[in-house]
Amino acid sequence: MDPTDEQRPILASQVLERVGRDPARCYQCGKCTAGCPMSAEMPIKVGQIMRLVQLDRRERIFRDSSIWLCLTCETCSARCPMDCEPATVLDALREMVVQRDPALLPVRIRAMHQAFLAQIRKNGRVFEMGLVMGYKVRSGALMDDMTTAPGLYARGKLALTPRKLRGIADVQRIFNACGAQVGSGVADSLRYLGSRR
Amino acid sequence: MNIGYYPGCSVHATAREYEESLKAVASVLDLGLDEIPDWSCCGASSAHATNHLLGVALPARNLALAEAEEMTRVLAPCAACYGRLSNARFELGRDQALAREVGVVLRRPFRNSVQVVNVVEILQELLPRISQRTVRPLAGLKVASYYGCLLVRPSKVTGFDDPEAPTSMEQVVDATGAVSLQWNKRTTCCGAGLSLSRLGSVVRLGHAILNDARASGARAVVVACPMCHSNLDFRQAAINRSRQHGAPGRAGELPILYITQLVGLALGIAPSKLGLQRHFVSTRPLLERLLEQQGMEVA
Amino acid sequence: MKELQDLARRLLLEGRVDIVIGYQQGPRGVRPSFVTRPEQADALIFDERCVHNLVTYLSPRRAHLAAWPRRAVVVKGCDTRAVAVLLRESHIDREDIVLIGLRCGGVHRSAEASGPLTAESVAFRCADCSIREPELVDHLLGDPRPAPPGNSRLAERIGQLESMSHEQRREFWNNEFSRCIRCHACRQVCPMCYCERCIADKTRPRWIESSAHLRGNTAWNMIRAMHLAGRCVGCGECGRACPVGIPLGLLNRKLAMVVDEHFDYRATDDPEVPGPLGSFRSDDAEEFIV
Amino acid sequence: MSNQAPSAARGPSADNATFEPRIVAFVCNWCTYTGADLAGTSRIQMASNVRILRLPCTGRIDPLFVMKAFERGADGIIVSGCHPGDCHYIVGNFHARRRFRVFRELLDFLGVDPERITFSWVSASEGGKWAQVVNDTTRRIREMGPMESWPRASTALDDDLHG
Amino acid sequence: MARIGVFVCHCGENIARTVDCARVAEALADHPGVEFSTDYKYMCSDPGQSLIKQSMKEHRLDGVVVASCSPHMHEKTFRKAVSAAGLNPFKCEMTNIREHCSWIHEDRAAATEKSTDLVRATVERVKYNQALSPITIPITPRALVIGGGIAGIQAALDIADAGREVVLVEKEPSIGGHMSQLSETFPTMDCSQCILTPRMVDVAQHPRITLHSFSEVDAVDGYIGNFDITIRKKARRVDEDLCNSCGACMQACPTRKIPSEFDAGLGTRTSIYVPFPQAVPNVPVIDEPNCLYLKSLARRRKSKKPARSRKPVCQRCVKACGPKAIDFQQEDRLVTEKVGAIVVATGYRLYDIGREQDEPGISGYGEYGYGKVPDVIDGLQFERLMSASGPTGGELRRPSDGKVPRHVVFLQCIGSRDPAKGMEYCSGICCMYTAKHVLLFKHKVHNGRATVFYMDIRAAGKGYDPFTRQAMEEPGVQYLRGRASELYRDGDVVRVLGVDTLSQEAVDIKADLVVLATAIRPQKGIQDLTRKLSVSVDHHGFMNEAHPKLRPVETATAGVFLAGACQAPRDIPDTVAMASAASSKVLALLSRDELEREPQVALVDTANCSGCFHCERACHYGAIEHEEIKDGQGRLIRVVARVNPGVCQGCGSCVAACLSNCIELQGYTDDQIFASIQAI
Repeated sequence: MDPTDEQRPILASQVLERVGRDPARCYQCGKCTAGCPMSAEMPIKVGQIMRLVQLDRRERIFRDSSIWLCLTCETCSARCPMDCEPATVLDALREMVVQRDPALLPVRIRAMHQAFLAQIRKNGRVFEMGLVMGYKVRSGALMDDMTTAPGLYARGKLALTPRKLRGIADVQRIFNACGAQVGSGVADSLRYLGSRR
Repeated sequence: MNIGYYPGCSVHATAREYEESLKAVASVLDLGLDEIPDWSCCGASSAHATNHLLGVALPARNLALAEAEEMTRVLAPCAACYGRLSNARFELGRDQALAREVGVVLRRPFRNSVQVVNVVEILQELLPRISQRTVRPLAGLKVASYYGCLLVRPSKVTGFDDPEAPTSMEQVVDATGAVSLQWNKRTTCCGAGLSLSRLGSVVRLGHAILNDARASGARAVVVACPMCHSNLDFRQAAINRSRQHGAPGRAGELPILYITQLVGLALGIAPSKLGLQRHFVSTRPLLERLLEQQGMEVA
Repeated sequence: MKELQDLARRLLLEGRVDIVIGYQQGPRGVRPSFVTRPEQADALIFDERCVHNLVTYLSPRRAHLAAWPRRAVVVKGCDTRAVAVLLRESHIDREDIVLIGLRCGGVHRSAEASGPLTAESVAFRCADCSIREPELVDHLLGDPRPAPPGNSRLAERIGQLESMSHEQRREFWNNEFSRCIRCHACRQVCPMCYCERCIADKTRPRWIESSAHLRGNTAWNMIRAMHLAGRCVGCGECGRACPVGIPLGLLNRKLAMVVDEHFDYRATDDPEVPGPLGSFRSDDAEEFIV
Repeated sequence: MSNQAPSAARGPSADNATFEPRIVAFVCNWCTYTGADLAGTSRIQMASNVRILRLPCTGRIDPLFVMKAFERGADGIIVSGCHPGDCHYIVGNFHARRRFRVFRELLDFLGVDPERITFSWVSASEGGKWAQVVNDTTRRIREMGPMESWPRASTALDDDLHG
Repeated sequence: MARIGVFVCHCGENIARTVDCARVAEALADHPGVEFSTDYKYMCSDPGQSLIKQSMKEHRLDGVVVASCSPHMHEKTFRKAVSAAGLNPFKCEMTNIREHCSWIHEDRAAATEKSTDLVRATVERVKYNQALSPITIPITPRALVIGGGIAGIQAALDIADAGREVVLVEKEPSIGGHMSQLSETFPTMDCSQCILTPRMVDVAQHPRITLHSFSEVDAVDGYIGNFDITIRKKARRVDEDLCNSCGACMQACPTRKIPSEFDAGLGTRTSIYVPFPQAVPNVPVIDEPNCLYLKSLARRRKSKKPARSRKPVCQRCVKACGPKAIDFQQEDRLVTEKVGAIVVATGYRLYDIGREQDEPGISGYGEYGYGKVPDVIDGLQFERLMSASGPTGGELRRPSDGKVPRHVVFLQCIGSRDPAKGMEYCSGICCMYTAKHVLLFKHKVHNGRATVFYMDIRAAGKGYDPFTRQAMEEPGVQYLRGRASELYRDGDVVRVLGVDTLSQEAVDIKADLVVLATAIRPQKGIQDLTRKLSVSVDHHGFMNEAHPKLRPVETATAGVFLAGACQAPRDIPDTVAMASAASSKVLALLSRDELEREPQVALVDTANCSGCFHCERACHYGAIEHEEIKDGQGRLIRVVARVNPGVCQGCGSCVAACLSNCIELQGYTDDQIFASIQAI
């Protein structure tokens, strides 16, 4: 047994195992934070998150909304001198939260993902009217944006009925399999998210 | 030339004009689009943000369907779909274990042989034809090309253009006779991922982008992504209303065109066939000026 | 035939060469012919029984030929690859030799065969015949012939062996090698075996035991295969010469496949192509190295 | 002249339960030998089955050595030198790499499990890696059992062995 | 029968703790050919060595095996002792039972058995050891120095001052290197040219230095003590002997807008030029691609039209030149020089943040605009802007509009420590020169602001840390820890987006000028030279020293030494120290008439060589020669291989390549190896 294995903070090695990127390589140059379009809004900036992963401070990360504000625009990954791919590391962290403690998701973001995935699971494709309605119901933000729907409709941009796929069984099998394969996966967390509403 | 076609969910709804203009342009340029039969959503971006395997398996289903139809290349006009399909292809190529796992989930043979291309890439290939068939050069139209994130990043996945200093979109713009402007926010994210759930962020980011485009003298912004379009067009009213980040643009509304619409105009396709009437920010003043120059009337 | 005889006669008459090495009818089938006088030239023949690789007589090691330093030799397309190796290894001087190329449609496995060439009777080396019109030769005689019938028996036998377990393969080769009588006919007939003193004859130290015993036999056949890796042109003469019938061609062919797969080298008639062992690429694959 | 054959000393009765493989390592002087020195100065413990023979460079290592070591009772072999680009003699290891690629395939074809030979690059600073190579090889050969298929030297033929 | 002595060392407790040394000695006592076998506490000690010598005499030993530590440690010690006792030193061998046995095992029985095996193998080997004598090679007492920067200048002067001749080759028109471009030097702030130019003049005037400027090494043949160097003297087109350095030609030249290399592209020069006023030699050179006359010649040659009797284009320099020194007919010339030692001092170049497409694995900084933003410059350009001899006469004026910048941003680690761009190493000097830049800037622009983005401050030299502290504490100077993410032009400023990672505060600076401390890289095309010299390079292209600690200025190729930044990024003090170290190595070599080398070289058994020359292809050093064997009448019988012992490095690759094993590597003969395999 390599003794260094035991010394490696557990969170960093979990991330490495999940996505093949090693947060331990980060040397805190801050280039990710400096280029991140969401830095101004994140309570914990992306560079700090990398450091907190190294320090194994998972509570700080998971109980904060920052990882959910990531736009996955990949600017940080493109510029990281150490090729750490912070965006990929954040993917891994979000996945960990979804699987282990979905209650920690910010409510609107949870609603959005939930509505989105439910759409795909049900129809195989995203039917935007359904998505918007699903999101609003789940997030409680009933009145936001309502003014725009008629505008969309007027421009022929809203389909009111979903089209269904022939291979919808395929898609549903993928959902089940992915859920089953990664432990308490999406299927479970979706159910969990649903019950929390 | 024929190519596989993956429309993606949004072009059938909010981004209808994108598909309309793409199809119109394709037919003028003799590009056949073979739609992948029974395609499904790529999962962007909720799938990969929450479940790594799902984020690969959903796009992989579509690549497998395309492979079954013996397609070698698939065009994904939506930049997000393009990103997810490219990423699935990349991940399956480098991670054997993942490929096996996905193979089990898909329950169909899959060699990962299909290439994924975006709209700019295909238009770039067709540049000679565009120049040749341009009947209504957009001379003098100052345009800011906006790449956003997913066309060029992560570059090892997409392998398309230079992630920090791309030029492909400008090349296409130049072929239409329009003038590409130098500006700074070409690859800065518009915030699409939070479009629904965090309007404030979207407004802040959109503001910076539109202001920089205006400052460069642009009369229009050209995009190749339904989400960029929706954030800059559909949300532009909200962006322009906000005063939190400096004064709103004096020039007021800035039309946001799909690159296919721009090319379509140059090819002489009627604006209505390009869906230009479907925008929230009216394209009419722009069209009027353009056609006036050429001594024509707005259709 | 006449063309060949005339050329040989002319070369000798004009004093261009001291000897013409070709083929003639022997008491049992075709045998090599050593023509030193113009009037003997009429004995020369060429047909599908001319299986021998006469390039072996170009080597300076053939002491009995030392009296005739300038030699003409009859070669088939495949034989020119052996000439290329000898040139590459500075072993012959191109000016000293005249190569008489004959267009070939394949040869039998045995010089004593008769009848038409069939997929059954054709020599293994003809299976991948690639040099139909040899360029390295000074003269090219004969009419174009159809390509030889192919066979894949050698490759199939290698495949069979590879599908066995290590133990089975070991048993197979122990069985073969234990029959070796160390007559060194394989070495004698091989155009590439030209060492002044063979490693097998080295006594201080004696790396390869000289008595005909499985251990020394294994060492000998293994090291011989190593020494031919990337040099063997697959003429199969060693296997043909072996009096106890050890399938030596299998070993050589296997290593030819190895150097092809890993170093992109195939026996060629171009003497400028460097041998695969003695050259390298800094990015040669090394997955077997930890 | 006579030699004491160590294989004979160990005896033919070695069964797998008590089997301690005999492994000969051919290593280059500059990288691996020095790396093994470093393992020593760092007191990294490892299996004691490996006997090192020092050569100037992997380029000097002839397949004859491996063959002879097998004849003389080795159950496993290690061939180790400098990483590509680090060769003290610039390219010796590149030549060796090709030679051993062919030799390995030949052994395999002759029915010798190539797993009995470890090829490795161990630099002068990789004491830990050397220990790992030694331990991995020893463990693997121990599992494979004694090398029985190779015709070993016997006393009857010893006179023929040298000179 | 051999008479070998075996001496097993306890190394105090180091070996004896795990190895039963007495038993090992005992086991070997009965081994055939062993005459005497014993063990002792410290073999390397004086009494230990006396024990060996004493026993050698008593038992008339003809071979010695010392079982103790690594031969890398004490082989020399014991061979010397054996030699002192009257036996050829190569009859002594060591067995390593410490590093390779006692220190890595705990099981006493196993370690003892292993030690016995190892010693037995050595005993068998020693039976075949031959008495060897060192090879002597005559030495040409001259040195070649490649590169005329401060490293080459220092090495050349040191060697020449000690009385040996030096050939100095410089590829540029003048010596001086990067140091001549610097304004001041850290941490003492001496004027760089003031301390350098006297040394350049010393080189020019030194009776024992032959300077080939505007020249390159074309070929290197031979070996230590006896190198044959072919030098390509590029066509200067101005006769060095006739020219009187009056400068009239440059006055006359009509092309005046050519970017000056010396001013890092910020100033201009003519196409006949001396790089800078203090150049050595102070003789102009004509720049072929830019000279109007030479361009017209090339055009005419290209169009292949018959030469019309047109008036020659330009040639104003010819008319202006009093002594008629300009010679357009001049072509490249090859000269050869014989030397005994070589110092490589080729220095460095700066990483270019544009796309370095010619370099696999190296990429540019798109996020910083690929070097296309005019007011983003590198450190060397800043030096030129600060230098009194620079394009602005020492006034700090930015390239875009000539304005004096009020706010300058310095970015450190550009390329350095950035594996994603292809360079993971620290360039070593940037922390210091950036601090220097900050101080120089504050000196010239008193109320200016400077912001420095740094990663870690590395200032370990003498007086270095106080120097960087001084810069940090200067009013108006802010050191921020972090890398900037993006640079872009915004009107007449450069926007710098960054973050101070210590406070996590984002910063968005409107800078007037940005200075990038770009990475130090090896000279372009250096691999061409290292191939000629058989010197290996690391994967960045820096040359490899023979041993990182104990032989830092030697290379693996005997007779070739390294000085300065060709080996790794270095500052001036380190470079000069290294150059002097290399010269002392050269002088030690050249102080003798003959050279003794370890006799570990290959030897061909010509009687059995069949002349296939597989060995030649395996030899990287070109040590295999062709030897003609002739009969009594002088007729050629055959050509065989011969090893030139002066060139042979003793790797043995030829031996393994020889199919009939008729090459022996002395010290590692087939007999020796065979014997040890038999016994182990």
